[in-house]
Amino acid sequence: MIGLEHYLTLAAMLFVLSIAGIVINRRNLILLLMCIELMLLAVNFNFVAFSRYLGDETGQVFVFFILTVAAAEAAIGLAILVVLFRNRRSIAVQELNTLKG
Amino acid sequence: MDWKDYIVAAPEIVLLGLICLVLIVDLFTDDEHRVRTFWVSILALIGMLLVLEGTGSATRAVIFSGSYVSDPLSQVLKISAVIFVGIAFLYSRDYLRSNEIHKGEFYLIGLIGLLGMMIMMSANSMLTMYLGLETLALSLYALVAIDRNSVTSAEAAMKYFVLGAIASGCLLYGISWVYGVTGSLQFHEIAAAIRMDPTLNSLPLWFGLAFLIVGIGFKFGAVPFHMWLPDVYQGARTPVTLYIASAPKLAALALFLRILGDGLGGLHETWAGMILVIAVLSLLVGNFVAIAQSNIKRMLGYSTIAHVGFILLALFCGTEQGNAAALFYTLTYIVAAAGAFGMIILLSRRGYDAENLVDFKGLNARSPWFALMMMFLMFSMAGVPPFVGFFAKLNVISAVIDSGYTALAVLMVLASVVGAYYYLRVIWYMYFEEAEDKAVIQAGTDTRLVLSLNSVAVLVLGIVPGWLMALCIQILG
Amino acid sequence: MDFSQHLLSILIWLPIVGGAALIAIGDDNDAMSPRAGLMRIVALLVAVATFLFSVGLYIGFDNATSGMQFIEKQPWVGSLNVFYSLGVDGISAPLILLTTFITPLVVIAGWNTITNRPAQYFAAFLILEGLMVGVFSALDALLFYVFWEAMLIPMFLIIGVWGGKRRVYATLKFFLYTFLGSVLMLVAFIYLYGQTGSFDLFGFMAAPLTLTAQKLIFIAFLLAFAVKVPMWPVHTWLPDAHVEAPTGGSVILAAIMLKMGGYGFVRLSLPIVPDGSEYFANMMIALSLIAVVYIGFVALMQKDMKKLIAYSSIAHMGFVTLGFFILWSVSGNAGAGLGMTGGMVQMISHGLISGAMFLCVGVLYDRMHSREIADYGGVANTMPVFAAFMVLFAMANAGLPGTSGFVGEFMVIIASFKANFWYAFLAATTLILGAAYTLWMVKRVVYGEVANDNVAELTDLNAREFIVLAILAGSVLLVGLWPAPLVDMMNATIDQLIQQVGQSKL
Amino acid sequence: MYDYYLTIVLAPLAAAIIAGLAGKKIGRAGAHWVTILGVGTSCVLSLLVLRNMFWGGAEPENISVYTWAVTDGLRMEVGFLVDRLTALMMCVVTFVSFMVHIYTIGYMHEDPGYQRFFSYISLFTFSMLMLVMSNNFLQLFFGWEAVGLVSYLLIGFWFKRETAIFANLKAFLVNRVGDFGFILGIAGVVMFTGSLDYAEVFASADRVAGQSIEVFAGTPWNAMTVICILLFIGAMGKSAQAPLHVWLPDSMEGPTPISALIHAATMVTAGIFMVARMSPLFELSATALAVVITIGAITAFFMGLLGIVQNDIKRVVAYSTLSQLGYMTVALGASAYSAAIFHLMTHAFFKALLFLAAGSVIIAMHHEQDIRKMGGLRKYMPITYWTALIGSLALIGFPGSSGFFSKDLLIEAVKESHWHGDGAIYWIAYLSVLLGVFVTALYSFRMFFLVFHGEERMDAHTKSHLHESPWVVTVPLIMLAIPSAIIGWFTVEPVLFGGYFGDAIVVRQGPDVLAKIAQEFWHGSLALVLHIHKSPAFWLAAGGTVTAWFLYLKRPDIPETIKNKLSAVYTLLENKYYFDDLWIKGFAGGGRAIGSFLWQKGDQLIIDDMLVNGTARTVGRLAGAIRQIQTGYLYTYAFAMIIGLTAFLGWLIWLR
Repeated sequence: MIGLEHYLTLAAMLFVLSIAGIVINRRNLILLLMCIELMLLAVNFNFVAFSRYLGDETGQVFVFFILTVAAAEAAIGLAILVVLFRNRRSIAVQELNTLKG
Repeated sequence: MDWKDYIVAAPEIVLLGLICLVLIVDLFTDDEHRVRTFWVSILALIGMLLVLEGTGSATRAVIFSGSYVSDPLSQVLKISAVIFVGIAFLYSRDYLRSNEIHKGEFYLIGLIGLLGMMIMMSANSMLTMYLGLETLALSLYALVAIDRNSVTSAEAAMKYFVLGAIASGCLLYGISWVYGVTGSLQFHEIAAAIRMDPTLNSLPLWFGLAFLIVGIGFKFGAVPFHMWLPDVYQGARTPVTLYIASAPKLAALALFLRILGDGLGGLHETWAGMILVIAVLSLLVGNFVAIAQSNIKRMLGYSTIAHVGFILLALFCGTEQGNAAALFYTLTYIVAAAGAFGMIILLSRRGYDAENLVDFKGLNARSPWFALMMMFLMFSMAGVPPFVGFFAKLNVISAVIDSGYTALAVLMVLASVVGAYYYLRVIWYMYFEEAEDKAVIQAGTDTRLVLSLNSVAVLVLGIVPGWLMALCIQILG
Repeated sequence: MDFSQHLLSILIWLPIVGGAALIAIGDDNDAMSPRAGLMRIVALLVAVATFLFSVGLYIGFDNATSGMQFIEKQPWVGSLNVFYSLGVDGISAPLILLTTFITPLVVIAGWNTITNRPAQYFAAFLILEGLMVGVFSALDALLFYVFWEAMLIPMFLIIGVWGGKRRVYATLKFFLYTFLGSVLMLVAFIYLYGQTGSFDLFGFMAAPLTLTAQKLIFIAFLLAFAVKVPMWPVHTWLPDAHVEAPTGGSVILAAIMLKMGGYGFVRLSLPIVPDGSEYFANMMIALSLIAVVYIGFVALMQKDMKKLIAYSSIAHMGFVTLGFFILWSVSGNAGAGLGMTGGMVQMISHGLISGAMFLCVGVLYDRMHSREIADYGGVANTMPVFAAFMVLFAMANAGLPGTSGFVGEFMVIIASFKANFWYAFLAATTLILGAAYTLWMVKRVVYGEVANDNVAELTDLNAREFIVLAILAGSVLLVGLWPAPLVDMMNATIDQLIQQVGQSKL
Repeated sequence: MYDYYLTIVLAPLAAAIIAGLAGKKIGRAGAHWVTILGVGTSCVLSLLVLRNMFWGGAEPENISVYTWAVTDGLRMEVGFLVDRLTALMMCVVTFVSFMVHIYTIGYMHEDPGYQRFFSYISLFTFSMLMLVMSNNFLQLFFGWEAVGLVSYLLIGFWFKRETAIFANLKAFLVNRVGDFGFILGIAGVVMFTGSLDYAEVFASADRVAGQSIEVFAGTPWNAMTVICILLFIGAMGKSAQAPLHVWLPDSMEGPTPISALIHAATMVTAGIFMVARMSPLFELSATALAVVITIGAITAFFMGLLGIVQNDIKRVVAYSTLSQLGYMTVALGASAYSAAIFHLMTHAFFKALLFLAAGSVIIAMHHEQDIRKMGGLRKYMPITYWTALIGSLALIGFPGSSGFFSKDLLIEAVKESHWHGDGAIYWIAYLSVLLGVFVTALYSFRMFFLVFHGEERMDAHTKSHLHESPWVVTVPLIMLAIPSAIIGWFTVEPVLFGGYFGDAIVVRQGPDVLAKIAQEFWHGSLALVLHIHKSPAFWLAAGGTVTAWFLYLKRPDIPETIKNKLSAVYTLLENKYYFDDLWIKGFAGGGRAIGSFLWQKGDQLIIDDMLVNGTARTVGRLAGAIRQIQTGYLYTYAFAMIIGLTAFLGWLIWLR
């Protein structure tokens, strides 16, 4: 029987995975955006699992909001990405270090 | 759920309407009359002040089935937020115009950000808080990138966006755990749940708490979640930096007070430790690294981190006195910061940002008055009496000592001595050095006036700080 | 209206407002312009007016009472229970008089030697004056601290803007050194506030404190005051600051700012933490004696006149702290009180003498733009009148009886003999060392054949310089020949203070 | 009398101020008239006071002028104590000063600093009077230092001369070494008596003598001994007792009138006066008196020897002054205070006379001071010659001269004073004063013969201008010659044996030697002169004179051979026993070395460079280091956040 803890573990794994992706990936910014999406999904997993477990819908409502916001976030992220690419013809993470120190 | 609720929530609703108005006005104005958008936005902000004044009530009103609260705290925070956004707009106009990035979007997004802040300030549930937070965050990302042709802006925006996303992800993850453990999203219900069942106060909840603190720490820019802050301050165009440096700090304060205060106040001894660590780290890292900076925007970024350290130390006490001290500190710090960035804007002109320390050399010869003003601001930030920054630090230190952490207080004052050095360096450049750039200062009378008022304020507030302190204590008492 | 109700406020705010006015009007960076001239006149008028008011203070002062006089008390910061409360007693009143007396002289001394932004220069000094009076008259710890710190700002600018070559290093060193010293005092104040619920100094004095707390508070105070005095080994900011500061800056620094430290010891350390002070008394005495002997030797070898005088200031201030802290080692008549009085008189007298010495160096510097002893020689040939003043002040600096320099040292030596023969022995070495370094400098600068062409072209004092030096010379001799009026001002307060310090707080 | 005293003190002061501040306006004549008037006035008034004391039998007066300051139960006042001791000193001071003022008109008439000079010497008269008339230690110290100041100014009067300004600095500093002890002594007095007033201090002297002080822990010393020795150190400075004598010979750099007034007649005797004044204290400490007598004896004999090898006319006189001061000190040590004061008085006259005569010679020789370049001046300047002769005779104690009475009885007193025991101290003291007589005669007449007799060794130019000095110079010579010759006759009896000083001087220690002498063989001045052949001193003096005559007139070649034979001794004397080297190379040089060490190593290296700037540097480095963390790479930033997060989690788990 699959219980709450399994869901939570899965969510945790997803979360860690996404963070790992952000930290390890040095090539492509797009990947970062995807990792972020993944992170939000992990959170959604949690919410749904908890709301099911608690038998209370607010958690699921929250998930809807998160999805919406995620969309907006992605939009803005991509917009910034475009601006960045226009200016420097590259979206490599490791070239993104003019500001430092 | 009756119509009165809408009156309580009027500020946000009205602001939304005004934003649409500004949007339309901007839509029908061409570039050379762009200033209309500016004036409309200013009018909108004035309108907001009136609305806030009208709807403000001394009592605490919780509406929308407990997800929205209006109390003196939110009232004060909102009013100040509106004022600071207005100041930011006033400083920015000439700069934007002369740098050909005078777009309506600046004011528009700025107002949307304000909306986000106001929602955060009135949030009474995790959900509302999250929505406000994202509204603010997303508009800030956009603002940073507003100059399409600037490499650094784009880079700053990207970094800000990615890290911000991670932060809000963590926050959400934390929220989900709190929700899971306490079974609620509303702050007072969470608090109640913890009060009812002390067994909740255990690892699962703490697990969520840690993630929450990551999110909050990021919003404040506390070490080690601060890395975005210097880059964004430096990379964004100065008006944007000014905007980011001012009002959002109040939102962050609200975030802290609402979640960790109203919601998880019961876990004080648990989160206090974590807050203490990041606060002390911010204090040290901010002050030390600022010394090594040559770009004044970046330097002020690090100094912000140091100040955040002070604010967090006040909040760390978890006492009313501490919270009041934090509020006072934040308000007065923003006054000084706004003035400082305003000064940078003042010295900048077409195609030239006066963002390096050396640009301040010999300011006393170019304009004794503004050199004096800048000196006020710097001494205030350094916490030298009789400027208000001193009383801000005084409150925090006395709160810390009252909570019995005298050694911590000693550390704080020593750190501020180190900090004094880089503020003094600005004064040294202004007064003791010959000017390298001798251009006359070109700025509108209104900007000069506001800037002077802003700077004199830190002196006046320093000489009569009593009323503001009393206010802070009263609204958090 | 009746001034005496607000006399202290007038003494504080008149110069500050005057200075603010000067800044507000501002000056067209041209020392010769009529506007700059107007500035000078205004500055002088304000300074003199302040002095005249302070004369009122002297007249109205009642030597008989040991308590505070000319008291003013208004609530200031309600939520912290801070009061704007002022008052003077026999310890602070003479120092206030010294302040208001020296400032006009400084204004005159800087009359047309300052060519770069005169209005700001004079404004800085006026504001500084007001703040210093504030420090001496504040009866509320926080008010005291505000004045104490604010004082750094004008001095920071004075050294930095109108100073010499290494002015930036010197002024940063000065600011950070003193800032570091005083922030810990703030912590101590807040701690005491936590204990007593207000910043009232008398509340602090009445508060019972454990020995540990007293020790810690004493150390916090010590850092603040020892840096200001300055005591060995935290004295190294002083020579640099003095050397780089403009003449006026050096004068104020030596004449008044150093006194803040001594004043702090008497007003705060001794009465608030008597047992802590007693615990550290021997250390303080040791440091004072090191200052007298060690610094005396160091001063001997200085090649720069201002540095030499700066070091001699440190040595002389050693007598002040010695006089204060032998309190516990002596008993009976002509003991503690004599030492305390000696210390106070020494502060006043050092204010006059060191100020005069720096003005003398300033006179030479304005003419030759050099402070190096080696660049001079035989000045007496071309500047006889100046030479006369220089020798007089040098003798005063060497503690010759009949000059004010003698009074304090005499009292302190006598008192310290009672404490311990060797205290007096080491203290008395100043008779030899002080004479050695001062007169050796005089020998090399004033006497001898004309050393070089620059010296040959020197012109003697002009009327302005003469007036300033003459006034100082007069006061130095007056205090030296008849210190009674000064001493009588202090007696009552000092007796009461000693008796208060005598009662343990444990 | 109060007004008298005030006038006596203030007249010279007023004169000095006028001549000093208004010197330009009143001109040279104005300057010397006003000062002479001032000093003249106080001279006359002093004589009146003395007459009242002497014949009028006026009682001593103790008057307070004003209160300097009162604090913590210690009254510090300015006041006069005028008793017979004071009165005598006042007369000596004002009279000699008066003479010197007149003399100066002639001696300094070409000098540009004319007014300044008069102002200084009047100021000196004022300070000296403050010293002798004081009724308390504070004012005593004031006068003490004030005369030191004026002496400093006057030695350096010709401030262009490197030697002069070196000498005055040296003089001041060496005196300060003495004052160092002196002020400690005063502090001791206050500690044990709680007062600065003579009367009160003397009143409680016995009580003090009972107490003890532990200068070195565990070794209690008699308080009175400590106090007296400390005070005596002050006297050693002022009265140039070995080893603090080094400043006096150099002080001859000052103009000759000064050497006469300050460095022979008055200031240098302040120490003697002070000890006599403090006799009620010194009498209570045998140890202190033993120290006094020993120091005095050493000075008296060895400084005399140095006089023999000097060739500068003024330095010869200077060393004789040192030696005579030694005599006085010995008398003090033998608690024959009256004898000391009596010798002080006669010495003031004849030594001032000798100096002024020397000055007169120097004028004639166009400021040539080397006696080897003089000779045969007798026929050119008769008045100077005769007065100088009188002075020299008085100095060597020629029967009947003032010096005879004072010195002969002084030696007698030393001989009779056995209370220090008959051990080393006694013999050191007695022999040195006795042999000193021979030495004195030798160097005095060596100088006298070399200057006034024998072949004329000066160059032709000087020779052609040789002539007697003007009257302003010669009159003072004569005026001083008279007392030098005769004053002994009628003052010796009252001063030494008539108990003239009354309570001013107290002798308690053992039998009063002078009283003893008085009853045993005092039969009046004449008798003393007639029985001279009994006194060894006389024969020694005669011997010295003859030796001088033989060596420097009869066989001038012998001194050379002696010099070569005893070259070791000679160099020792030439270098004044290497005392100058001790002070200049030893103490002054050592002090400078310590100073530069402490400054460069202590202040600059350790405190400033290591601690202060070191901290600043460290902060800077730290800033640079931490700065490196901000690499600019997104993943570093993210990583930092994760580190923080994991740290939190780890801490929480540990917390559980």
